[in-house]
Amino acid sequence: MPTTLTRDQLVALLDAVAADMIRDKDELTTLDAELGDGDLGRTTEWGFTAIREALAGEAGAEPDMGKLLFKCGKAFADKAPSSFGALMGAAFMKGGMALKGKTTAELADIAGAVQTALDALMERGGAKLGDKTMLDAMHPAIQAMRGQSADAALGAFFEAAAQAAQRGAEETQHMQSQIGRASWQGERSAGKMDPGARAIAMMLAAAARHAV
Amino acid sequence: MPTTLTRDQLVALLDAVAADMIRDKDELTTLDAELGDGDLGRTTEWGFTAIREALAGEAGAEPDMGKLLFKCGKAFADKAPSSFGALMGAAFMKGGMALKGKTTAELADIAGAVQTALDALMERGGAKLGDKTMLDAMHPAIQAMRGQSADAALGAFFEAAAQAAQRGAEETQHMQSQIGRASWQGERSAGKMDPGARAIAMMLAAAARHAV
Amino acid sequence: MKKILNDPKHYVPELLQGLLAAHPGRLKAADGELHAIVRADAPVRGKVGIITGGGSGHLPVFLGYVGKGMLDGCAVGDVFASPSIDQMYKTTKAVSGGAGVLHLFGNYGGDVMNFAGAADLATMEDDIEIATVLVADDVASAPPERAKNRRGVAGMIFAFKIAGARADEMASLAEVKAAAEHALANTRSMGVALGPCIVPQVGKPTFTLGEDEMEIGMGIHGEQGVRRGKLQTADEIAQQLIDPILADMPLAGSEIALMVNSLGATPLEELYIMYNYLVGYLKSKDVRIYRPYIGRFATSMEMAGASLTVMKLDDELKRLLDAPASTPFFDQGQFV
Amino acid sequence: MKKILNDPKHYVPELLQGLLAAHPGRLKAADGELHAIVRADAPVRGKVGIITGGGSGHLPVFLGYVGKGMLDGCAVGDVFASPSIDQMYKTTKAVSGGAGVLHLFGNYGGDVMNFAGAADLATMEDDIEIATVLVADDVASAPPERAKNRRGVAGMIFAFKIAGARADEMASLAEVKAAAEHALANTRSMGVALGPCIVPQVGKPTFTLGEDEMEIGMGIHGEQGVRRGKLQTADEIAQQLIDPILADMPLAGSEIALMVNSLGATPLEELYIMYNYLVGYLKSKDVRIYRPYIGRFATSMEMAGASLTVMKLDDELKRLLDAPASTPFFDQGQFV
Ligand SMILES: Nc1ncnc2c1ncn2[C@@H]1O[C@H](COP(=O)(O)OP(=O)(O)O)[C@@H](O)[C@H]1O
Ligand SMILES: Nc1ncnc2c1ncn2[C@@H]1O[C@H](COP(=O)(O)OP(=O)(O)O)[C@@H](O)[C@H]1O
Ligand SMILES: [Mg+2]
Ligand SMILES: [Mg+2]
Ligand SMILES: [Mg+2]
Ligand SMILES: [Mg+2]
Repeated sequence: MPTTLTRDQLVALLDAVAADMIRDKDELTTLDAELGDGDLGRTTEWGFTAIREALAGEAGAEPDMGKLLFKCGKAFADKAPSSFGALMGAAFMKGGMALKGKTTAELADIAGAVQTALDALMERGGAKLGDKTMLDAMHPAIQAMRGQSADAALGAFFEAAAQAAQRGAEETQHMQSQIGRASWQGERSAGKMDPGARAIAMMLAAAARHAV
Repeated sequence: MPTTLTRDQLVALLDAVAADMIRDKDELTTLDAELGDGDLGRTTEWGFTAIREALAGEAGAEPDMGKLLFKCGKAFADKAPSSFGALMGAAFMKGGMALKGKTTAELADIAGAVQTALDALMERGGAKLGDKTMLDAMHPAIQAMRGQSADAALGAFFEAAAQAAQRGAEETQHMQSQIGRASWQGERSAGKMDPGARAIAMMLAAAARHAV
Repeated sequence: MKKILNDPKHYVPELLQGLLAAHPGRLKAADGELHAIVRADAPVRGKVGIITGGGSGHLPVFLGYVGKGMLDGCAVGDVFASPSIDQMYKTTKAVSGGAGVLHLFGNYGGDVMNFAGAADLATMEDDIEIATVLVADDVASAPPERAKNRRGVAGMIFAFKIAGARADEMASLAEVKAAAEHALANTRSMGVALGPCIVPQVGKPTFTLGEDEMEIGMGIHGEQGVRRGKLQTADEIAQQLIDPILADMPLAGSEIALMVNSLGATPLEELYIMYNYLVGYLKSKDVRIYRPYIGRFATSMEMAGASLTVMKLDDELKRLLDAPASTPFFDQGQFV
Repeated sequence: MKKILNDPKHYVPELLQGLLAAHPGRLKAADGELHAIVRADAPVRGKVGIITGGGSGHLPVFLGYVGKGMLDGCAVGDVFASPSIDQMYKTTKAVSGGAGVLHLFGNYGGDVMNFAGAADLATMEDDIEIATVLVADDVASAPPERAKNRRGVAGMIFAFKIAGARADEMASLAEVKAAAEHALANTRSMGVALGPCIVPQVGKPTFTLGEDEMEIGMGIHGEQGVRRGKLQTADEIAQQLIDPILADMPLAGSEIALMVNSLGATPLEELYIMYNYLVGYLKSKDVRIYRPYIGRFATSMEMAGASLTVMKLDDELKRLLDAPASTPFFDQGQFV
């Protein structure tokens, strides 16, 4: 029987991931201070706090998983309007649109939604794979999700994605930033990990920890 | 035979005192930082450098002791136009006027010139004895000078004045500033030594060291 | 580097409330949104509206240039953070006088993406014609072949001035956009940081510099520069800031507007010392300063350091630069 | 707290050269003396000349207020040091248009004694009628019974504005003097320091403050204040600065000009946060703000901190305050 994620599980999972991201924000601040402007921790705190507030309010009562994610994305972008915030907001919104009408999702649905989110990011931000952005963590994560069988345990599914994302994030150390603030460092950006990519890996690792 | 100070001795003495004051300026900065604005070291450096330059130039060739001192005072006031600079400049200028026409001075002439300088200070600055200013070091110094016999050695003459000035400076610790920057501290000025008074004691001590 | 504030979370709302209380005849909040500051007389009928937007902490940038002859409005973000789409949209709507609205702002990812969203909204929902011009004047942030990638710093003030004067001439949206682009094509900047600043909600400096260090080319949010080194003299610093500008934009024989800008803590005295050197140095390169701007025009709170901005002038730019302008933070009357 | 300079000895001459190069149409050196800066059109025939003088390091104070509607000239000392008698005398002579000259400056010993010498010279040698008015507005520096003893801080700017406007009305020397005295009788200031500054030729801070300390009532050269304590909130700080002013000069029912001034490093954002509080607090005391001045008007190089200055207004002071003025550092046109 294929593994599913119910609406209620999604709410709990989002809330737990958000809580972890808020707790662990300082690592992202440090990475972003190296490569950008050091506000990524503040951005994730604002954005995930907005998600938790949305979940505690109207959005949390939304039966449609897609609409629920869309509302979370809007809250994120409104309250954390930086590059990461705008992009992550768009990712949740577009990912939500891919799940519209669903009250449970199978693993393939999840992978598909993340792919839709990735496409949206590329369109919105104009970055390509290899530009040293969060895309470089999301793309291998989707591959890893796709490599799981439909009845894999939720935790294992996210764990595989998280590990792939982390490898992707580490790979960014060998890249030179082509877009966004970090690109201003030119060659000096090499050797440093992209903070957005690390944020993706952290989110997926948190999802693996809390998926039940 | 009464002790005399010749014009050439005066030049050498002024130059040596000026050199010592420049060397020891930091103590005055520290005292003035406590009670005022911490610029007295800079003022004495500027002023005494101006005196040394004057002595090395035209003023140093002046045969009239009075005119010589007057020129030194003008140089001091021009180059160190703070309170201390304006007052010390006036003191040298007025003291010089008291010695006008002389090429040697007896000890009583010196004491008289310093008294004239003190009167000028009081007139120019509006302070009275006990207001916690350099007057409170100059006044006892003059008393001590007057107490010396006319044939006292020059070194002993200045040494007595220096010790009296130092006692006067120490006395200022028990006074509350009534005038100038230090007066803004009100009661909190008590317990601190007046930097201008200490400067007078330092000048006289240097004179005692170098008088031959 | 201590701060006078109440709750760090209220830093921006409180300063905006103070601003509106101080200049009620000149500024207002659009549609009750404190983060959407517009001219008190907005919208000006028939005139192209010009707005900008960006993070707080750079006063007079950004909102300090809202006023006669410059901007019509400004979307205000938290400290060093982009405003939201909604705030940009409200600002756009409030300044729309029927002739279109120019979005003129610095090339920062968050701002770019959010302004794009706001432009879509204004076009779709209110039929407002929108034009967009990005400021990317900092030569330290990318080489000439990637010039479009550069970040926007103090050069935006010249763009505000030129575009604002052109809009006051009742030019069309296309003409105002062209004027802004023309100004920016001739504008370059470069800065140096001597000491950091603290974002209130972060509470500690983004970067540190040794007691005798400076960083040439550093960005206004502490983005790394091109070179960190020993603190040098004013003349050496000035030369290291102007040379890359001269290399990027040949200036021999030209007249320029020159901005010598403090990042915050650096006092005016030091700017004049730099200016004193630059007058002679530029003269030796056959460059004439037509109009100097010396002061605090684009800051990073209490950051120590300075930046230079050059706009190469032609007759049109001179006419528009010389036009009067008046905001609560910038007054340019008839005198030079 | 690092500085952009060349040789510390040349700090002031270089900044003055830069100043004259930047504003040739507006300022000039009197009689070739760089430390005697006067309006380019000085002397103005038939008008009372107004000059000030004092140490450098406080821009825009002092020379920044030389211009139309304010001062005619300024004698410029080294950093935090008085100008010399000679420099004051040259400034006096250069602005004398036949109607007398007002010496209007802060109550600091060196300046007082040197201006007295310059006044003597100008009277004796050139038959210039001189009037003298001392600025002594800092309530933190002495209790009311010794009010004449107080030091002069940012309140001098209101005195420059009022006296300058009165002189522009072609009033007599006695009338201009009376206007300055009237302004100052109604003006009080108080400041707080959060961090020190460095005199270039000294090279280290005059005072130090702990990471979480502030000093209420500190003077603009680092003179000790009335109380050192833990850094408080913006609202608490603002209240501790305004309360002594209110105690010294009853204001209930009055209209005032309120200056919220940064000592240098403190950014404009924080001034607006303080202003935001003061609007409500003063309203609760039945005091109305007629005109706010928020910015850097009197600084101590890169010192962190702020000061408040209040001028209680009547119809005459309002008229003179509202008159236009324009200097390279201060522009007040028709807008509020
Ligand atoms: N155009 C883009 N496309 C995809 N990802 C981007 C883009 N720009 C930035 N990012 C990601 O966002 C991260 C930085 O986010 P954030 O700190 O919010 O940026 P900023 O402070 O510059 O607005 C980067 O590490 C990168 O992963
Ligand atoms: N009116 C005065 N009369 C006599 N001495 C004075 C007077 N004012 C100041 N002084 C002396 O000058 C000293 C301070 O000199 P200085 O540092 O130059 O002052 P400031 O920095 O305030 O101009 C004081 O310690 C005091 O002895
Ligand atoms: Mg950012
Ligand atoms: Mg960032
Ligand atoms: Mg002094
Ligand atoms: Mg002193």
